[in-house]
Formats: sequence, structure tokens, C-alpha cells
Amino acid sequence: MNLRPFKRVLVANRGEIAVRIIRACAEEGLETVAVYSDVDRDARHVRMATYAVHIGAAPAAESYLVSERILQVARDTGADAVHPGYGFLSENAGFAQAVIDAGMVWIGAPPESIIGMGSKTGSRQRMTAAGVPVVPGTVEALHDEAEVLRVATEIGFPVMLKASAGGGGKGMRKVDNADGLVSAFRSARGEAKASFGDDAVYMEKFVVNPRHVEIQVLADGHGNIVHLFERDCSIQRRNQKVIEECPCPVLPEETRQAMASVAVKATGAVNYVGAGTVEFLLGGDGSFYFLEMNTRLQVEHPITEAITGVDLARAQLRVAAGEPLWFKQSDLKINGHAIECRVYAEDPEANFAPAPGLIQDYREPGGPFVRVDSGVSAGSEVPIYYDPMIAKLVVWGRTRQECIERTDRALREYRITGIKTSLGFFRKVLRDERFLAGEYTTGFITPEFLEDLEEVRSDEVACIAAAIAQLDHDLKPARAASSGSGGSNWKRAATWRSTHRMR
Amino acid sequence: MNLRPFKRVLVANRGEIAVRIIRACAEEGLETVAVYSDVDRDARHVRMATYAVHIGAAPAAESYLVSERILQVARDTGADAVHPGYGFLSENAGFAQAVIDAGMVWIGAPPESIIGMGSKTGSRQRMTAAGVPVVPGTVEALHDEAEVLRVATEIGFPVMLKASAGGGGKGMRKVDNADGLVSAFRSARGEAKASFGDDAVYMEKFVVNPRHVEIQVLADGHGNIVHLFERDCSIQRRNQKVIEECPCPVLPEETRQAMASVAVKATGAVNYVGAGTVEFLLGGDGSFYFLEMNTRLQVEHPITEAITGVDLARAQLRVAAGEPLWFKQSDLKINGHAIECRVYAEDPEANFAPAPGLIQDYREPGGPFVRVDSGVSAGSEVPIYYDPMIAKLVVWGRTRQECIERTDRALREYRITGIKTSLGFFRKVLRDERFLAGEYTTGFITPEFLEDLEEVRSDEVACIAAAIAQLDHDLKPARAASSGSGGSNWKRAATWRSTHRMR
Amino acid sequence: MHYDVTLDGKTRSVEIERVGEDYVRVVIDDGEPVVVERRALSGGMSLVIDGKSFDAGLVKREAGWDVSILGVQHPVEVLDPRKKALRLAGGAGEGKLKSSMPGRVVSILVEDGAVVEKGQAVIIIEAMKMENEVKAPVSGTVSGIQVTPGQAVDAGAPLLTITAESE
Amino acid sequence: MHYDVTLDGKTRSVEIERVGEDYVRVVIDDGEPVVVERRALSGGMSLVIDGKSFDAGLVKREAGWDVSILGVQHPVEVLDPRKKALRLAGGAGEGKLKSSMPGRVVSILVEDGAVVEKGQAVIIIEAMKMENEVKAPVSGTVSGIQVTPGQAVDAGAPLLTITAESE
Repeated sequence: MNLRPFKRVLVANRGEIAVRIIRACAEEGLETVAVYSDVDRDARHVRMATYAVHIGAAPAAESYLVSERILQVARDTGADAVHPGYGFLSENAGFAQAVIDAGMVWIGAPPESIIGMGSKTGSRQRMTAAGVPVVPGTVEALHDEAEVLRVATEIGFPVMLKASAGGGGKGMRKVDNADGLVSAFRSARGEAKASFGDDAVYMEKFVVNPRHVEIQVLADGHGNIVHLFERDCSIQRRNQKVIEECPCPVLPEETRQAMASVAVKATGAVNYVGAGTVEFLLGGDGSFYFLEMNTRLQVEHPITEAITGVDLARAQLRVAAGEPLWFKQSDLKINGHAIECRVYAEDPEANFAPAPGLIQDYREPGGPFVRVDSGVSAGSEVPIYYDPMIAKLVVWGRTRQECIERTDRALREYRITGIKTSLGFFRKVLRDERFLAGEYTTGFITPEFLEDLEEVRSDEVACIAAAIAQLDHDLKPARAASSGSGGSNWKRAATWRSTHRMR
Repeated sequence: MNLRPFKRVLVANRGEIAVRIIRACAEEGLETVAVYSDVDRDARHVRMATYAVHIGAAPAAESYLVSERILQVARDTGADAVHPGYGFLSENAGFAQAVIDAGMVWIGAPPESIIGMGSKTGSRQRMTAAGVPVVPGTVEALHDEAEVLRVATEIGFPVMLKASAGGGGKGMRKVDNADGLVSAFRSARGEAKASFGDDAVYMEKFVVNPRHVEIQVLADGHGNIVHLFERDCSIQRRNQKVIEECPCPVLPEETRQAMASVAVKATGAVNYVGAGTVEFLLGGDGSFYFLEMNTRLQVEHPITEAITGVDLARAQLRVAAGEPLWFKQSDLKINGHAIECRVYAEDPEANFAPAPGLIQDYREPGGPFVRVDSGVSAGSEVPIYYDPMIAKLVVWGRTRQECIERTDRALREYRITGIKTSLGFFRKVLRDERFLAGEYTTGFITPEFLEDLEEVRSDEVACIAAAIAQLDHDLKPARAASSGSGGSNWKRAATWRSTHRMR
Repeated sequence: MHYDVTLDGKTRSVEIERVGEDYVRVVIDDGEPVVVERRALSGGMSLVIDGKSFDAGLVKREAGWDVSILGVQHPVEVLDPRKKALRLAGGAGEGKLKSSMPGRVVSILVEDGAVVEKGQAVIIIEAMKMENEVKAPVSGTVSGIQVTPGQAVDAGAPLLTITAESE
Repeated sequence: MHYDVTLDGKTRSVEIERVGEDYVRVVIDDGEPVVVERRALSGGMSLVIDGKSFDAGLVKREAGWDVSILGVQHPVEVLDPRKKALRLAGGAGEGKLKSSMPGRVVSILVEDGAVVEKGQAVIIIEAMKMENEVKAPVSGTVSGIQVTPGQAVDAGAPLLTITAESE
């Protein structure tokens, strides 16, 4: 274990993923260096690491994104490896290269792989060349109406017109058939020109009722690549995943195999090393298309760990140390079912508005097959500067049904007070018929769905509790000396009442 | 799920096992009734259950053991099933029968099975008749010296002489060969007479360097019996298990199969229904002998859940509801390795003296494949009236090595303050060479082993922390206005120091 | 003691008194009285109501309590007679709109005197890298805008006032 | 400030002063001074000592602090100059033996005036269904037995006094 080329890992991240990596390092017998911004001095990753160094002000641009500062800390503390986690510098090829140039081990994808998968256009071309299916369409701008008609006929309706310089839905048109195509092309061009000063528009096939399904891959530097099956991440809000599960409840085995082998092919095409994720759109008709590759550990990696037993963070450490994979594809089997709920400091009833603040009470659920990865505890301040995800609830079951029942049980045990969170929202999802049937798409969360959480609330009890809390607050000095008859007599009377009036 | 013959389960227990059962019921969609003594009103099982009823004074004999009171509560609350957990009334055939007679479902072994396995002599005879190997020897008292010599020659030395009325080592003699046998028999008889007024002495084979290995079984009422492999529970203190693991690190596959098939045979011999455990002594020579059957859920059941994926508490609920087993023996495989550490409120350095009291801070470890089953939280008072076990840390790994590394990591994260616990002791066990090699017996914990935990302590840091705490305590009013130069300058200076003086 | 307790727009009239150290008698909307056993615990309280057990997390807010039960939060407003009188005197129809989160004002979508519909976005605040619309809680007329674009605001900072239409 | 800090029989002489809101300067046994950054947190403190991070749980005891680090408890005795003077004046060799747990006295194994060896069992207390021997912490002479068999005792209740042999 200690023949490793490194023994002290700088973790260039914060929150639950920094805690996750520190745990993996501790299990591998490695020391860790935590870095922290002004607002994170008391954070859990700082307290859990072997070393801790302050790196700057609260805004990420002045701390967690300052690659030079982080590299300097690595040098000063004698760290001989850097793990970037996800987000921040994890897909920054320049930082990866700088770590390597400084003579340290980069626990992530090789810089070339990051670059190869970095741009949407570039990766699309590279994947097409490698025979990986991408969403059919053009990459270059469409020249004229004749070309538009030709391409649309080629790829088949419905299609989507998109502004090349675009974003935010501007210059975007869904077209269902040839009739409206030319006028849609003209208006998309006009809007693109008005919005971005550039009228370039391209066309993609519109994937109907898509699901977001991704394949976890793991590659060593010795030519071995395995996949660890898929994750379904279709339950999204603001295009961000909130609940993931694996296996995907509707994926036929042959599609799984086809998707996985495409993912392995894509991984090999960029000489990948380490843990990575190949994302696909899965159409309602069973067709699937490459979206992008995330060249890092994914937020939702724990559900894959739950069904395969492979500790992906430890695997990253071993592969980065040059070890060949210690298992083969045929050793891996899908064992049961797993669900992750990403717990955000946000208000689902206010369209998921972030809700940073002070966590007053914090109690995680426990018991069989329940895992929580978190970066907070009671008394933690959730800062406004970073992603509002504070914890991940990961639950395993022998079957999907068992897993759902257990996840709901765990959610009921979870207590986070002081800030608003998505816990109640998850409880509502777990009762939704579409979710229970496994029949959902990326459009699952609608404004109506969010309207309120009444069905999982306990309104009357909450009102009683609030009234009692207010009474105790108002009468605080009189707490002990109470009105009415003696405590013990009342106790007996009330116990009797309780027993006999129970419904 | 709701076609069950019951929908509201009274949990006749407290602490972590009551919490465990309430969780299983919640996942199965069942309501629960918690019962509590005077000192348990604020306990976790009371807060987690659907209903909660006070049953008496703190001593168990006045609350958790008062079967009439518990039955009355079940009737009053409309409970239609009773789960006894372990300990207390769990192996009380009279209580089981009373529950059944009251028209409720007893979630435990049938009264006949409890009786059949209840007495040491009776179960030994029954098992011998069923062809199950028991420790060779006599059950009846030995009459004379000739018989003693004959029996000893039959079963082979070393042998153990035991007082029939005995206990506590009185009238007990280990004899290595024929030379000392007659004199040992005489002195054992004399001591037995003196101690118990009864000179009856019987003889058993002395199992050399034994391990305690047990087989988990599960039987439905439809003739299906499966085993869920073994657990090694040899790490004991005061004849009580403290660390268990599965699979047993030294058990050959053919012995496992033989032991398991004997366990299934024993289970069938008493018409068993539900989850049970057949305990064996495993000799250093690979021989094994039936010890007893525990006709209830075992404390250490979670490690079996971890390697099989079967939720044993939910299985109990289903089997009690009359459902046939939903899997076959061939569906079960040993997946990885699991270790349980029983966290006791006790002082290992004072020969495991109980250490009840107020838990001030309580933080459980988390992350991959770490499970904690507990009945306490910060602010809980561990009462003096009951078993001092407050929690169980259950860790899974793909291999034994990975499991040990992860268990140590989890122990390092675990914080319990205010009372003494066995956490530090576990950390020492996990570093012990005999444990790491898997080569240990029930004699693992010696007085020398316990002498001190220096190797896992952080003495200098603890002294610094205590001195600072004392300083802050002594200077409390002056906390903000501190001596020396301004905070921010010092902050910078110290950060610089930290960075440059690091070893 | 009497409180008006409001949750999700529904107000309950609660009559409540202590009847022993651990016991409280509660009457809701003139219904049957219920004796509740409650134990104050760190971060909340354990309640046994008519035999049923509930574990509630509690956080004091300006206007009441956030109550967490079974993973779900309930923002409950509690008004005692004195506060109720004050509120009535202050004009029931006027509401100060406050920022629900710390952040930075991106833009103000209305002007003084504008008439807005309930649910209409009036201000955009950026926090945690996302733009969030602050919506009018009632229909009415905007006045007293207290922030400017680019300004940093704390949670609870007053933004503007909306005076409800008279009914 | 100066403290005598004792753990596992080993006493360290600690010179300590605040040098900023979050910083403390510590000198142990006349060694090199170390600046420690410490943050008081719920239930304990986070320390950075020479770049190394430690998370310590802390509980105040009569004679010092229980410090929990990495799952292991360290019962640390802290004496300031005043307490130290008092203790010296009180006779270093006299120790009141206290019950370490709440329970019931089963039997008293020694009499007033008995000479006992360090580690010898002097009283048996039952707690949690188990009998536990209370052992003499030093060799010496027994006096002032304050309990009787059958009596219930709290943790910390004085049991008897052992006056150490003069060296």
C-alpha cells in the first residue's frame, strides 16, 4: 500500500466531495491537505484532513479557482498528488498540466483527454469519427433554405434549430414537420442576429421524451477499460440533476450493452485514464445519442458504488498511482438498485431558489443500506458563494421497490433545520405515480408538480407544535411552576386518555 | 403490501434494536407502537414510532419485562402484532403464546421452537437425536471413577469436568490426560458439593483454541429453510461478543457447507419459523460442535445483511405475515466482507466497567458502506438499568482488507463525548497482528491487551487542546479582546509559519 | 393563551394552556380539547398527541416557527392577541417585501406606483450563481423601493412595499 | 498562563498565552513555542497546529478535560498554579476514592485502617447488571469509609480515602 508514488494528497475542493476524497485517502493510508477560503475555516473537510491551509477570500475566483495559489500550497505542504474533486478546477486541463509539470500526481483525467472532450463541437466530431452515435444534425451553420430542408429530411422530424452563438433559448425553434421549417429558420436567424449579433443557426434532431442516462467508466493506464453500468439522471430542475437511480428502470439489457460498449469506445478514443462518465440522451423510441463526457468523478458516483461494490474514489487513487485494474468487466454485476437524492439548500416551492444560511439542527438518517455523504453538521453556515448542494442521501435495496421504500423512510428520519431544503420535495417525488412506475423523462418536474407539498406535510401537528413552542417561549420564566393540578396526576390522566382515545 | 394480516406492530424493546425494527416496519408501510419506561421517554425509539406508551418504572422487571402490561398496551393501542427484538421477552415462550392467544401475530420463533431450544440439556439431546454434532461428553452426572475414565477415553483428552448445578467456574476442571483425571474428578466433586450442595459432575470434550462461529437461518412457515452463511463472533469480553465479522476469515468452504447444512437441519428439527441463529464452537482442528440456537434476531444480524443484501428485520415481518420466502438458497451468495463493532458505554481500560451517563456530543461516521444502528443522540442519558450497548458500527468492503481499512476510518470519524466507550479499544483491535491475520480465538482479549491504548492515542495534541480549553475557560470574559497584536496580522503570520514549518 | 396559527394560507384559532409540567391542553377552532405531552429536546420537541408520537424540529422566526416533521418543513406563523392588534392597526393590506436570501440585486422590474398581480416577478436577485425572481405576494400597488441594481442584500432586507387593492 | 497537564501518568508543563482572536502560543516543557490556531465549535474545537488539523471533542471535568481525538478519549488533568498550591497544601498523598459510575454498593472489601496495595479491589459496585471492582489507585492506608453495602451511589460519590505511604 505504501509503495505508492504519492503519500500526501492535496484535495482542491470543498464540501461533501472534499470529505468523500479525504475518506478514500484515509482508507488507503494516505495523508490529506485541505484548502479553505475565508468562510470555510470551520468546514468539515478542514477538520477531517491531516493538514489544512487557508487559500483566500470567499468567492471561488479568489480561492478554490486560483490554481497558482493551490499549486503553491501543494508545494509548501509537501503534497505529492492533487485530487480536484468535481467542479472548480476538475476539468481544467491547464491546471492538470501544471500539477504534472510540478512533479506531482494528478488524480484525474489526463490533460489531453480533458481537452479532447472539452468543447461540444470538438468532442462531437471526435466521437462521430470513433463511430459513437451523436444527436443527428449539423455542427456548422446552415447556409440556406434548401440546405435546411435537405438536412431536416435526412435526420427526420421533429428537429431543433439552434443559434450557434446561442444560449438561454434565444434563436431556438422546435419544428415538427416540413411545413413550418422555412419560416422557423428565418425567424430563428432573425432572433439569433438580434440577440447575439450573429445569425448562424444549426440543426439537431429533437429527441422526443428523452431520458438522461449515463455510463460510468474506469480506465487504468494499461489499456484496461471497464464500464460500471448506467445511471438514470432524468429527474432534473434548472437542467441540474436532483435524483438519480441505477439501474435505469426502463433500459432493455441489449440497449444497456450497446450504450456501455459505445461508452467504452468513447473512453478509449481519448486515451482516458481514471473514472469518467459518458452521458447520453435516451429517446422514447430506444435510440440513444452521445451528449458529452465528464472527465472527472461525478456527483452521483455513490449509486454506482452501491450496486457494484467498487469504491470509485479509492479506484481513482489506485489508478492514478499506476496500478492496473484489479478486476475485469466480467467480475462486475448489477447488484440490486440504488437511488441518490441531492440535498440542496434551496426552496422547491419557490422554484428552487437557493436558501443559504445557518443550519441549526442536523441529523442524518441511518440503518441498513443508507449512506449519507455530506459536508455540513449542526452549526454549519451554508455560504452564498458556492453550489447549494450540502449532502447526498444514497440508498440501496435488493429491488427498486425496496429501495424506494427505504429512501422514503430515510427522508422521514432526516432533519435539517434553519434553512430550507429539498427533503420534502423528494418525499413528494417518491410518491409520484410516474416515478413509481419508472416512467419519467427530463420533463418530470413541472411548475404544477412544485405547487405545494401538502400531501407530505403534517399541518395540524405542525400548528400544535408551533403553538406550544410559542407558549413555552412566552411563558419561559414560568416553565417549572405550571398551572393546573400536579404533574404526576396529570401524567397518569393523560396516559389514560391517550390509551383510550386512540383512533 | 397491505394485504398483511397485521398493520400495527408493537415493539417490545428499547435502544438500537427498537429503532431497527421501527425502521423495518416503516419501510414495509406498517405503523409501530413504542413502549417506554420512566427513563426512556425522550429515547429515539419513542420519537420514531407512530405511537408511544409509557409502561412503568426504570428497572426492566417493572417495565420491559412485564408481559401483562405490554400485552395490555398492545390491546389498547390496536396493535395486531408484537416484535420482541432481542433480550427482554424475545425468548419467553409464555409471552409468545400469550401474544398468539390474544389474537395477535408474534413476530418471532413459535413458542414450541423456543421451548425446544430453551434448555441446554434438552436442546443437546434433541440435536443429538437429529444428528447434529454436539460437544462430545455426558449430560447426566458421572457415577464413579471407572465411568469417568471410560467416558474420557471415549471422547478423548483434553476434557472438561463441570458441576451440573454449576456456574462461575466453580467445580470446573480442565484435564489434559488420564494421569490427573481421578484426582480432578474428586476435587471437582468436592468443590461442587461445597459450592452448590450438589456433587453431580459431568464431562465435556475441551475444545482447544475455539472460535465462536454461528449460522444465520431463515425459515418460512411453508417448509422452506435457507441459511445466510456464517458470522465469526470470537472477539469477546466477559463472554460477550464485541466485534463480529463475516465471512469467518479461516473457515474452509467445505466446513462452511457442512456447518450450514447442520444448522438448517437443527432449524428443521424444532419446526422453526423466522430468523434464528445456530451457534457453534469451531475447534482449531476444524471440528465444530453445536452450542445453542438463539431463537430471535441476533445483535450482529447487520453484517449478514451487508454481505447478502437481505434485510433480516423486514424478512421477519414478511415471514410472520405468512409469506413464503421470496428467494432460494441458490440466490444467496457471499458478497464481500463485513465487520460489526458493538459500541458500549464502558471503559475498556477498567476491564470494561459500564460507564453510563450523559452523552454530550454524538456524531456518527458516514460515507461509503458505513452503517450505524443506534438508539442514542447528543443529549441522551445512557441509563444504568439496561445493557450498555448504545450503537453498532457496521462496515462492508469488497475484501476483508478493504473492510478493515474502512472500519478504522469510520472509527476515527466517530465522536461520542461525555461517557467512556469502546471506540478506542476497537481501533487497537484493528491494528493487532492476530486480528489482521484473521488468526484469533475466543481468548483474543487478554488483560495485557487491555493495559492501555497508547498506540491509538494523540497525547500531545490532547494536552494542547485541554490547556487551550482551560485557558479559554479561565479567561472566558476576555475571549474577544485578546492580548498581543491584532488578529489579522497574527493570522497571516501564523499561516506563514504553518506553511513553512510543516514537517 | 390564544394564538392565531397560520400555515399555507389557512389560519387556525388555537386556545392553549399548561396543565402540568409536561402537558399542554390545546383546543383548535373550537374543537374537542386535546392533551399533548411535550418534551423540549435539543433542536425541537417530542410530542405525544392522543397517543401518537411526533418528533418536531423547531426554529424561531420573526413571525412564528419553522417546524420540521418527517423531513418536511412547515413555516408556521403564530400571532398572539397583542401582535394581532398591532397588525390590524398597521393596515392588513400593506406588505413589505423582503429578500428571502442574501445576494445581489440584478434588476428591478417595476417602478413606484406600478400595479402588480400576485405572483408577478418584481425584482431579480442573484445568489449562489443563479438569478432568482422575487414575486409579488399579493396584487397591489408598488411603493417605497429601497434597493438599487447591483446592491448586496441580506436575507430579510426590505426591498419594496406592495399595498393590496382594497376589496 | 501556566498549567500542569497530566495524561496517562505523564505531566507536561504548559506555558500558554493568547496572541490573537483565533491564535494561542504554547510552550510545552520548555520546548520550541508553537502557535496554534483554534476555533471553538459546538462540542469541541478545531485546531491547526503547525499546519496539521485536529478535531477535538471536549468535555469539562472537575479536574480537567476529556479530549476526544480520532475516536479515542484522553482524560487530561489540568492544574493551574492556584489549584496546584491547594493540592500540595492538602497533602499530595491523600486521595478520596470516588465511584466512577452510578450504581449500588454490593460489598466493601476493606476496613478502616487497612493497608492496601495499588490495584487491590476495595469495593464492589453493581451497575448495568454487572459487578465492578473499584480498585485502589495508590498503595496506602484506608480511612473514612462513607458508604454501606446496599447503598445507591451516583457517579463521583465519595467512597473512602486512601492515604499514600510516605516515600
